Order: sequence, then structure tokens, then C-alpha cells
Amino acid sequence: MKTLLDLKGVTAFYGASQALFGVDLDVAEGEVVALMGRNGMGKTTTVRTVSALLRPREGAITFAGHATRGMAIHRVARLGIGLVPEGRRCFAPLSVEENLTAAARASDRPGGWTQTRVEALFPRLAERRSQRASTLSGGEQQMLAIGRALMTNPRLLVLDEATEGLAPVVRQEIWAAIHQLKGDLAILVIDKTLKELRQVADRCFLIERGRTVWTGEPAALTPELTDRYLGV
Amino acid sequence: MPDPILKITGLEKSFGALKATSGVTLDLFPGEIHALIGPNGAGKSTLIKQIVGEIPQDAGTIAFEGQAIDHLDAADRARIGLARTFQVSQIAPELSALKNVMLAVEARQGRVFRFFRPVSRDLALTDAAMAFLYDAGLGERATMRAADLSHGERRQLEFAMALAMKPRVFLMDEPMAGLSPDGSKRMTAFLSDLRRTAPILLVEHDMEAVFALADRISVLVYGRVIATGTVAEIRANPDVRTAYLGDEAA
Amino acid sequence: MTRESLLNIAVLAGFLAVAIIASLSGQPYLVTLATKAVILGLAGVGLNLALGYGGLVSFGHAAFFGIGGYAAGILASAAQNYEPLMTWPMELAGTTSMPIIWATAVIAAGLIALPIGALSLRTGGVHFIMITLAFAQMIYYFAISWPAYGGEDGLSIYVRNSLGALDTMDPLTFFLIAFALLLLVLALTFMATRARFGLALAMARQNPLRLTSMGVRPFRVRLAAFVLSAMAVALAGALYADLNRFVSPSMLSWQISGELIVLVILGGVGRPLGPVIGAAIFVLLEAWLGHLTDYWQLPLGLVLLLVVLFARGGVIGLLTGRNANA
Amino acid sequence: MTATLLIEQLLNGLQFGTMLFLMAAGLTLVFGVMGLINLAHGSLYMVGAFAAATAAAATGNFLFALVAALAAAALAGALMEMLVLRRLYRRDHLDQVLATFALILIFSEGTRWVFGSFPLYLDVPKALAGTVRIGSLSYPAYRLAIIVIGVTTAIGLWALINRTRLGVQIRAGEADREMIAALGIDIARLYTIVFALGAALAGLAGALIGPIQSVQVGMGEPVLIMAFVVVVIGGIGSIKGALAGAILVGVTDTLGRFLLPVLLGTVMEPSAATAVGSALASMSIYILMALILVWRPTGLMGS
Amino acid sequence: APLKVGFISTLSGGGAGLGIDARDGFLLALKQAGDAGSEITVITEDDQQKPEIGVQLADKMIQSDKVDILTGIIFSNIALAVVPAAVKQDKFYLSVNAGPSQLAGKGCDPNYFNVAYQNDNQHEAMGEYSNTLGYKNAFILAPNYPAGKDSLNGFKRFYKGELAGENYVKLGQTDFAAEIAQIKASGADSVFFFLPGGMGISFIKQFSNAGTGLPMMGPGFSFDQDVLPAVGDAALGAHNAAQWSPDLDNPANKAFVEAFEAEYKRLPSVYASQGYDTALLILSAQAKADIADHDAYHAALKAADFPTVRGSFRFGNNQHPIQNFYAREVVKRDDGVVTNKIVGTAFEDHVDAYAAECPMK
Ligand SMILES: Nc1ncnc2c1ncn2[C@@H]1O[C@H](COP(=O)(O)OP(=O)(O)OP(=O)(O)O)[C@@H](O)[C@H]1O
Ligand SMILES: Nc1ncnc2c1ncn2[C@@H]1O[C@H](COP(=O)(O)OP(=O)(O)OP(=O)(O)O)[C@@H](O)[C@H]1O
Ligand SMILES: CC(C)C[C@H](N)C(=O)O
Ligand SMILES: [Mg+2]
Ligand SMILES: [Mg+2]
Repeated sequence: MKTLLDLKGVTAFYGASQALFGVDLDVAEGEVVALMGRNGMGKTTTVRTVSALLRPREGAITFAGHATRGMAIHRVARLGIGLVPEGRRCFAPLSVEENLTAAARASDRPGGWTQTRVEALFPRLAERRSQRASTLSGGEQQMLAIGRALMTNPRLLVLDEATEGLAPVVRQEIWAAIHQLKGDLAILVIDKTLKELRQVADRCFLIERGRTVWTGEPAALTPELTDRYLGV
Repeated sequence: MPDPILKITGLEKSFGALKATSGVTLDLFPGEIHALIGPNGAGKSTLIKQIVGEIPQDAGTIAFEGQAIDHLDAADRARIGLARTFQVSQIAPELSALKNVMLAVEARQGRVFRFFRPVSRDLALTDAAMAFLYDAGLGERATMRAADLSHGERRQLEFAMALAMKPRVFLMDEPMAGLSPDGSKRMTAFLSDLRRTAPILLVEHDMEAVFALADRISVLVYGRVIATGTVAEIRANPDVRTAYLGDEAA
Repeated sequence: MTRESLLNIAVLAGFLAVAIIASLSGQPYLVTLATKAVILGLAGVGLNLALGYGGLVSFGHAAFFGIGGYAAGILASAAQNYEPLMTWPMELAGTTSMPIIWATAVIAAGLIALPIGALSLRTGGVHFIMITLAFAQMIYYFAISWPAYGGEDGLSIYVRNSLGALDTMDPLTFFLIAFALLLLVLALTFMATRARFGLALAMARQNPLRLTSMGVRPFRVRLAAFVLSAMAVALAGALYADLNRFVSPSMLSWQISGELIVLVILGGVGRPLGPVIGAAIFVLLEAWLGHLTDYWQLPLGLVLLLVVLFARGGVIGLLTGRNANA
Repeated sequence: MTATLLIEQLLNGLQFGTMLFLMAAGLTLVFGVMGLINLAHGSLYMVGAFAAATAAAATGNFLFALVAALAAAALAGALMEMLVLRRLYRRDHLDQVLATFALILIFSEGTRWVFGSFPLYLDVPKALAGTVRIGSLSYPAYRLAIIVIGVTTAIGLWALINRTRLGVQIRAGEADREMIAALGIDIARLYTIVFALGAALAGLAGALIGPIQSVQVGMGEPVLIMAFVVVVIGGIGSIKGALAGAILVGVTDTLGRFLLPVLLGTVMEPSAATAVGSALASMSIYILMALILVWRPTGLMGS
Repeated sequence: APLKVGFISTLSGGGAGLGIDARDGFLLALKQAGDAGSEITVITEDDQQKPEIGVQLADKMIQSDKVDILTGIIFSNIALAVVPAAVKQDKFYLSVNAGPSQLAGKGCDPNYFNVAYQNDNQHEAMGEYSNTLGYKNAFILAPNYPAGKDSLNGFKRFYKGELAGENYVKLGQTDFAAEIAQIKASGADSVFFFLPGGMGISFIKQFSNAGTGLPMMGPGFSFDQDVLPAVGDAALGAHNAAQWSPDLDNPANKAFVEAFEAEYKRLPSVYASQGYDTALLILSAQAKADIADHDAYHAALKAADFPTVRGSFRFGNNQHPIQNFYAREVVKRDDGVVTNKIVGTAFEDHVDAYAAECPMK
């Protein structure tokens, strides 16, 4: 399979403090990759460098054949990265519908995402169409954030704790959605529920203190590994 | 049976046509963890906001230790002993984690208008705050600016501040959210003991934690309590399974 | 000791040195300039308490500056003309004693700041900026059209007010008086911002919701900061009136509010000595550039612009880096 | 007092209000939508007026003058945004205050340097000179034209912000700039456009006001303060609010100047009434603003 | 003997035009004086139209620059802040423009000379001349500040008709629609207004647009060379009163106007003429006395022995001018320049209303 995203030896800093010490990560077209690690180990930071929200200090990031270092945020996004950020970050004063419209970008491939299709995936959003995002419940906001990322018709969907705060049924819906999307687009997912990650991921990356420490298929994730790197 | 420390009767709140809470009646007894679960948008956070006085209810009454507290504002309610954690961390980003917690200690003591003695030399304050940070698992990060903490670390800070208030009742809005699996495990153990200090009304979507912790569970759907009972009862309740749990009841 | 505290000490010592050397070498005007910078710096320190530490961007502090000025002007001119200040309900005479004038200025400003603050604090953010402006403008127009104290023409004091046996007309003496007050107010604000109150104020600025949930009403904390800040600014106003031996409504104008804000930002918001450095730079630039060209505000604007673009955290930020006060 | 006089004064208030609206609209856009406090908005108004006066002097054509004003102000705005303000979005509001204060100094003194210290001349276009009869009232045609232009602009702008995708993206950018960029939208360019648009509106206001007021250095700041009052009364970021606020301020100010002395005249002697009345009138819009904000802390249509 | 003059004036911001004209007139006279002029060092500073800054600059000039004479202030509120302290320190203050009543009456001082006028004069002169024009029902208008009140009082002191209305506007106001509507409705036969600078420009344009056809009048300030180029034809026909006019027929004035136009490429304003006369006054004193001898210098100033562009000029007991006031009309010259033309004399050798209160002889 063709590599879509590739990170090699990425280091990154917040001001003077280093958060990433050498992350290697790659995602192939249509593949689901799970990024795992304890709190504060650098998962979000990694994802931020992928989206160019944070500039890596060293290392190389390529997406769909383009080196993204130094590119403007919006250009990187237009290469086909749809970000569902940690903490949702819906546009608070805008309505649900406007949140989706703001992100909409026509697809270069057939069967692109539209508001109708997003609302079919999350019927709750249709009910709340003209409500301000700031007054949505936490779960509703999460659905909106995913819908919004899909509206950009990405080749890679990045989900940073996308099931946080969701009711079990909805979480199952989202996992179901991820299963559905799988193959259609590549997905990089960060989540705390190992059970689900194991089912959906093609490969897993473990990171600790800003370094990739292990890569492999979920089946190879031994209890020793999870105990050592995830504490369970 | 002892008297409930918190008793909510017939609480109503509408946003326009939407009934966020509708005739909610609920109580919390000393020493217990009462979990509140329900689908997203069911009104759980809204209920907590009403209990702490952040949004006024349309009807119904809230009693704390047998006294109606409806006339008290949010700050008053905090002072009589209602402590809350927020679903989205609320911290002072430019202060260190330690100072965030020190303020909670200071506020509990009710001594805010002190203009002369520097807080950093107030060992009673710093030591107490430090202890709460360690309880929350954040001791090593005490001097970091809160803004520089990772998401999960902020959740821990949020929790440390609630502890520092030494409240009579905890109202926790999804304390597990954002914690990694090991963090959740530690938190579960911690809460399990904490209930002896003060009872907890726990809103949580992490069913593993809820089933492990809750003495009682109430299920809120579309602003109504559709069931209250023990873990076993709720797990077996078919309505709850379809509305909320799905196949996680198993 | 941090770089910032070293710098702070250097700045204060520098002020003192400049004034004394200028005075000894027969350059009284330089002493006057230094005094002006000290007084504006004092006003800035007061404003900084609300603006920097409390996050309350008041665009109306000229009101308190002017109230301080008018307290000095009215008391002094009544005393100089041997007219009673008021005859009803009791007879009150004017005075030229600085301490009484200072106390009057500070108390008057505090009393006026209380209702203004209480009403303004119902709003926040930009609305707060504008409502404070509104109150200041009301006072400004009142002063212009109220004939009793000179209206737009203002009020002259002629001779500086007195402090014990000191010769206040001597530039250096007056400088030292202002400087001593600056040190006092600096010390007080420094302590307050490091004490429990300062912590609560920081939280009120950064996360009022959290402060409320801890059982403290942000409103009260902010109001206290606003009133204290107004009082310090009024003290500066009273000194400024004495420096110029003159007060007029222009002390109450929105331009003054704006300049005070600019001083604070220029030096460094939320830094104890930021406003003092800002005032020194502003006064120096004004005096120096004014000599060079009629269009001196053009280079002044450019300098200010360069400072914002390239010095985060004002001039202090440029010299010492990020605020370490986490 | 006759009904005609009252109607005329209401029209005057409306005209003053629509003029303020043009200023306030640009401010509220930049302010509410981009989250930027732009004190130099008054300078753009001045730029518009000077450009119009220069163009009119050169060509004698008012339409050409208007176009020149729009172009000059938009250009000045775009440059201001690209060279200075762009670097300040992520910063504290206070840095923006200092930077735009500096820009006022630069623009004012720059203009004085180029055009001298004396006011310039700009006349009402021939077609709009004179008065129009409305019933028993004859009213300056030019002022009526300002009302029409103001209201039309208000509607157009409202539609742009609330009814177009561009508007949605702009507002999204205000809520979370980084996030909108992460969705692939070139927020920097978008902001330059918005800023230039706001600047052009200020320039338009300056050009329109040129024929009836003094075209001089420093003309922008008093209007700027009034425009801020309007923006805040109306609710930040709301075009509808800006229009409502502008008309409210315009009418209050005009009627206050006219009615307060008369009203006070019934309880005190005439010369005192005139003086006290006009003092109160000067304060009236600030009193209005304070009352509104105490009653509705985020303004009439703010959220 | 060498002399140091401190010239504090408004040189930046909206009011800069007036200060710049006064300064340019002042410097022109010194330049023309050749050697006598080069003996005089002039230090100019910008008061930014703020009284406090004026005071600070005066302190600087007295303490550091050690000037002998201060002058240059345009606005009365600044003069009131600066002058009393300066004259107490035994410096001469020569006013190029501001003439507040406080300094003409009880507050007069031997070290204070006003070379322009007392503030009320132009208003009084217009009040007087309005009777000649036959106005019977004037509407009068000024900003709500002390100088505005003095203005209307000065006008009323000599005007004999009825008042259709009296209105104070906000200082700095630029939209006068409300006032104009009131004037229209008042049945006035004329309107008198004191609105300096930008306020006047705005009023004149708006008033002429309103199409009332009522005649306008005012003090010279409302219709001077800082205003007229900006209002174009709107002011044509308006009457105003001043102690000087560019067409005033005397050789000194002809030379002045010509030289000023040649030097600065614009017509001089009344402020320029006042600045020019002030410099001439200093030059005349220089010729007679040494500044080191304060009394002799005072006598030389008091003598006012200089070729004024006003035709005749002398100081009264309060050291304010006793001079003629002319009625002027705004006209368009053949070359299209809008300017003032003398159409009559309002007062001859007018003494201001406060002179009697001044204890000086
Ligand atoms: N804005 C910031 N400034 C400084 N340091 C930061 C900032 N954001 C994160 N960090 C630090 O960088 C490290 C990695 O943080 P990151 O957010 O990537 O962790 P994470 O793996 O996503 O954790 P979590 O599961 O808690 O979200 C942490 O130690 C954190 O304290
Ligand atoms: N201010 C408001 N105006 C309008 N609707 C609101 C407002 N606040 C909340 N709501 C709506 O009320 C409902 C209840 O919201 P609430 O936040 O209480 O849900 P929740 O049970 O906490 O959900 P979650 O588990 O997802 O956090 C939601 O549908 C939400 O959209
Ligand atoms: C220019 C003039 C209108 C100045 C006036 N004499 C004043 O005192 O303000
Ligand atoms: Mg993370
Ligand atoms: Mg919730």
C-alpha cells in the first residue's frame, strides 16, 4: 500500500521545553493507525505537527508526497488532512449548520461528504441544525467536530480523543462509523479505549516521552507492552 | 437510613422549546457515590449547573442538609460545601498548577482580601496545595504553567482544585474524560476512597468506572430520570440498554 | 535575584541619579521632566493594578487622574483666595497642605470609583472599556461646562502646595516627594499582587467561572482592584496638578486615559515597574523628538510601533524575557 | 415647537446615525469578527476624506472622488493589516491598542506632512446640492442621500456576513483562528479582505462627510469614539446592532441638543437652561451607553 | 543686545494651522529685519493644544533655555495656565492671540502685553456692526466653554436687536443639523456664530446647504484664512469683524501680505498678522532698550512704537490694544481666491470692557 503520511525523527518544542524527542510514524492510504501512550506523552503534539499547527524542530514530515515543513496550515489541510482536535474546538458562536458550511470543501473524488451525508451519519446534528455550537451538549459537539472534519473531504482523518465524553451507545456509533470509513480514507486515531482500538486499527504506535517506542499490529500488543507503556 | 445531604425535587429547566431537565428528583446520601448517566445532551451537565447555582432553575427546589438553597448564588453554594469539577477544565492558564490549587485552599479559608503577606511564603497554603496536587497525581508538575499541561494533566489539576475545597459534596462532571487508561484506573481507586470524605454525584460516560464505583445509578434521558437503582438493576434495565448502554451492559 | 528585579532596581536608581545630577548641574528642567515621568509612572502603576493584574482595561482612568488634580486645584485655590470651600452644611476651608490634599484626592476618587466600578463591572471585555470611557466622558463634559471651577479654562494654583517645611517649589524637592510616593505605591501594589488578593485577582482575570465555583465572587475582587487602582491614579493626579500648578478638564479627557494605557503597555503590562519605564520612555521621546521636527509624532508613532511588533511584553519584556510570575 | 421641526430633527438624527453606522460597521466587522481593536479606524476615515478632496480638486467629479476614497482607504487598510496587524492577532488586545494608537500618530502626522496643517475643501456634488421638499419640510438632498447610502450598505453588509459562506468562514475564524486554518481555509487572506472592506467603509464615510464637515487632520478621532459607542451599544460584531445603535445614538444626540434646553427652560431661567441643557446634551450619548450597558451588559444585540 | 524668545504654540494636531500661521508671521518679521532680527534667538515648542504641556514648556524655557520673553500661545485656556506663572517670574509675556478677560481686568500684569486683542473685541465689533447691517432678530451660537460664553456676551453688549435664539453647542461638535433646524424654525433674520477652526468649517458648509438664505456673521476667527479655503463659496457674503484684514490699506500691510504670500505661498491669516506685529513690537523695543534693564524694556514695549500692519496701534492701561475694528465681508477675488474685504469700520480706537478693572495706570 502507498504511504500517505510519513514522520521521521520529528522533534518539537513548546517554547524552551521539548515535547517530542523523535517520533516516527507512518500511515498508508486507507489504513487505520492507532497512536497510543499515557497522558502527556506527546500524542497530541505529534498530531499538531502533522497538521502544521506546531512546527517541528527537526525531522521530516511528508503527506501525499509533499514535504509539509514550512507550509502554511491551510495548505497542509488542503492536501487532505481532516483534523478532529482534542477538546472539539467547534466554532462556538456559529450554528451547527454554519460550522459544517465553514469547513465544506468539494471533493476531488466521487461520493464526497456533504451536509446531508454528515447528518445521516449523526442524525442528532440534523435535529440541532440551527442551534449555536456553544450550547450543544458535549457529545453533540464531538459529533459536530467529526462531521466538520469530514466536510473537508479528507484523505486522512485525524481523531484526537474523538470519543471522549460520549455515551456508550454513541461511542459505539462512532466506532461503527470509523469501521465504515475505513478503507475509504486513512485514519489516525488516538483514544483511550484499547478494546475498540484493537478492533479497528491495522497498526499501533506506542509513544512514551515524545518517542516512538513500539510499532506493530494490535495482535502483537502484549500485556507486558500495555502494562509498561499504558499502565494497564 | 440517614437523611440525604443533597435533595433535589422536581427540578425544571427549559431552553426555549427544549426541556433540558424535566421534573428531576434525586438525592445523595452521606458516604455514597451516586452516578448519573444518560445519553449526550440528556441534561446531566445542566443539572449540575443548576445544583451549583450557575443557571437558575425554572421550577423545583434544591435542599442541602435539609435547607433549601435556591436563594443562594453560585459563590455562596460553593462556600457551604458544594464543589464541582467541570466537564471542560477550568483553570487559570497563566498561573502555575500549584497556585491554581493554592487559590482553592485560600478560597476555602475565606481569606481572600489579604493584601500584604506574599502567598509564596505562606507555608500553610503551599504545603496544603502541594498535598492535593500529589493526591491528583500531578505533584511533579506543580511549578508548570497550567497552560503548558497536557489535556489529561489539566483534568488532574481540575480534580486537585475540587479536592482542595474540602467540600461536603462533590459534583463531578466526567472526571475520567481525557485520562489515559492508567489514569482512569488510578482515579477509580481514588474516588472509591473519597466517598468516605464526602459523597459524590458522579456524571460519567466511562461505564467501567461507573460500574466499579457507583452505589446507586440514576439514568437521565431527555431531561427525565427514567430509572434509579443499583448497578445490577440498571445493567439489567432494557430501557437503559437501548437508550444508553448499548452492548456495554454486558 | 531575577533579571527583572535587577532591572527594576536599576531603573529606580537611574531616576534618582538623573534627578540629582541634573539638579546639581543646573538643569532644573530635566528634573521637571523626571518628575513628570515619575508622576505619570505612578498613575501607570495604579492603572496597571486594574489593567495588568485585573485584566480590567479601563479607558476612563483619566476621570480619576482629573479628580485627583481637581482635588488639589480646588482645595488650593480656595485656600489661596481665602474663600471657604463650602458653607453648607458646614463651613469647610481650603488647604495647601499636601497630605490633606492627597488624602482628599484618594478618598474622593475611591468614592467615585466605587459606583462607577460597580456599574461597569456588570459588563466585561470591550464593553467594559467603553463603559468606563462613558463615565469619564460624562465627568469631562461636566467639568468643561461647569463654570464654578474655571470650566475649560481650568484652575491655577500659582504656588505649589506645601509639605511641612519643605520648599516644594524647588524642583529636586518636589521630585523627591513624588518619587517617595511612587516607591510607596509600588511597594503596596507589589505586595498586594503577591498576596492572597493578587492570586484571587489573577484567577478573576483568567477564569472567573472557576473563581466563583470556589466560593469567591469575582465581582468583589475586581471592584477592589478597580477602586484601589483609581485611588493610586488620583494621587498621581494631585501631584500632576502640583507639578503644573494648574488643572483643567484636559486632565479628564479620553486622550489622557489613552496615554496612560499606552504607557503601561509600552513598559510592560502586569510588570511592577512596566508603567514607570513606559512613562520614562514616553516623556523622553516627547521631549526629544519635539525638538527635532514639527512632525515629531510621526517618529514617535514609529517607535511605538516597533516596540509592539518586536518587543513582547513591552520594553521590560524585551529586556528580561517572559513574565516569570506563574 | 412644530411637528415639522420635530420631523426634521428626527431626520437629522437618522442622517447622523447612518453616517455613524458607516464608521461603526467597519469597526464592528474588524472588532467583532476579527477580534481586533482598531483605534486607527478613524485614520482610515480621514484617509477617505483626504483622498476624496484631492480627487475632487483634480477632477471636479464627486463620483470619482468617492471611488478614490474607497480605493485609498481600502488600500491603506490592506497595507495596515498586512504589515502590522497581521502580526498581532494572537497577541493580547492591549498590544493591538498600542499598535493602532501608534498608527494614528503615523497617519495623522503623515497626512499633515503631505497636505499641510490647513483643512481641505470638498463640496457637495451639483446633483445633490439644494434641498428636497417633503410635505412642508425642505431638507438637504445630500443628507437624504447619506441616509439612503447608509441603509443600503447596512443591508448589503448584513447579507454578506450572515448569508454567505465567506461570512460564515469569517465568523468561524473569529471563534478559532487556528482551527479554521486547520480546515484548509486561508484565514490570512480572508482577514485582509475583511479589513480592507471595513477600511473602505470608513473611507466612504469620510468621503461622504467631507462635503459637509471639515476635512482636516484629527477629524477621525472624535468620530471614532462615537463609532465605538455605537458598536458597543449595538452589540459587538452585530451589523444589525450597529445600525440600531447608530440610529439610537444619532437621534439621542440630535434630540438631546434640541430638546434638553427647551425642557429645562420650563424649570429654570432661559440662559441657565441653555447652558445646563447643552452640557447635558454633550453627555447624553454617554449616559445612554451607560444605561444600556447596565441594563444589557453585552449591548442591544450582543450575545 | 541679544535676546532669547520662547515661542510656545500649537503646532501639531487639529489646531496646528493657527499656531503655524502665528509662528510664520513672527519669523517672517524677524527675517525681514536682517541683522536686528538675527540678534534674536527664537525657540519654538509645540504645546499640543494641552495646557499642562504649555506649562511644562514654559518651565523649560524659563529654567533651561533662560528665555527673556515668552509668546506664541493661541488658545486662552493654555494662556491662562502659562501666563500668570511666567509673569510672576519676571518674564515678559506678549500674546500673539489669546486674550482672556481674566488677564485684561483684575489679573492684568505689567509683564503681560497683549498684541492681538481682548477676546471679546471681535464679537463686540460684530455686535456693533450688526446694527449697521440692520439685523433685528439674530440667532446666536457658540461652544459651551468660557470663551464661547464671553463671545455671546460680547456680541450682546453692542447688539441692539432682539434675539431669535441663543444656543451653546458641544466643544468640538461638527454636525450642526439640529441647530440649523432650530435656526430655520426660529424666524431669525441672521445668524451670529463663534465657531473656530473645523467647527466653523462644518457649520458654514452645512448652513449654506440647508438653503435658508439667512445672512451669516461672526467674529473674524469664524471666517479667517484657515477656514475660507476649506468652505469655498459657502461663506461668500458673510460679515465678520476683526482688527485686521489682508486688504487693509496701509503700506506696512501691503508689504506684509506680499512678503507672506511670496514666502509661504498662501494668504496670511489674522493670526499671521498678529505674529508679525508681535515680532515688530519686540524689534522696536530691542532698538530702544536692553532686556537687562527690565524697566526700560517695559517702557519700550509699552510705547508700541512699531509700524503695525493694522494702521494704528497703542496699548491701553491694561496693556491691551486700543485699535480699530473693521467690518469685513467674505468675497472672491478675481483669481478665485476667497478672502475678506473691508466694508466698514465697527469701532475706532476701541477699548476693551475690562480695562477699567485693571489697577494699572
Ligand atoms: N502549549 C504547551 N506549552 C508547553 N508545554 C506543553 C504544551 N502543550 C503540551 N505541553 C507538554 O507537552 C507534553 C506532551 O503533551 P501532549 O498534549 O502532546 O500529550 P498527550 O499525549 O496528548 O496527552 P493527553 O493524553 O493528556 O492529551 C506534556 O508534557 C505537556 O505538559
Ligand atoms: N444555553 C443553552 N441554550 C440552549 N440549549 C442548551 C443550552 N445549554 C444546554 N442546552 C441543551 O440542553 C441539552 C442538555 O445539555 P447538557 O450539557 O446538560 O447535556 P449532558 O447531559 O451534559 O450531555 P453530555 O453527556 O454530552 O455532556 C443539550 O441538548 C444542549 O444542547
Ligand atoms: C483661535 C481663537 C478662537 C482662540 C480663542 N481666543 C481662544 O481662546 O480659545
Ligand atoms: Mg492529548
Ligand atoms: Mg455534559
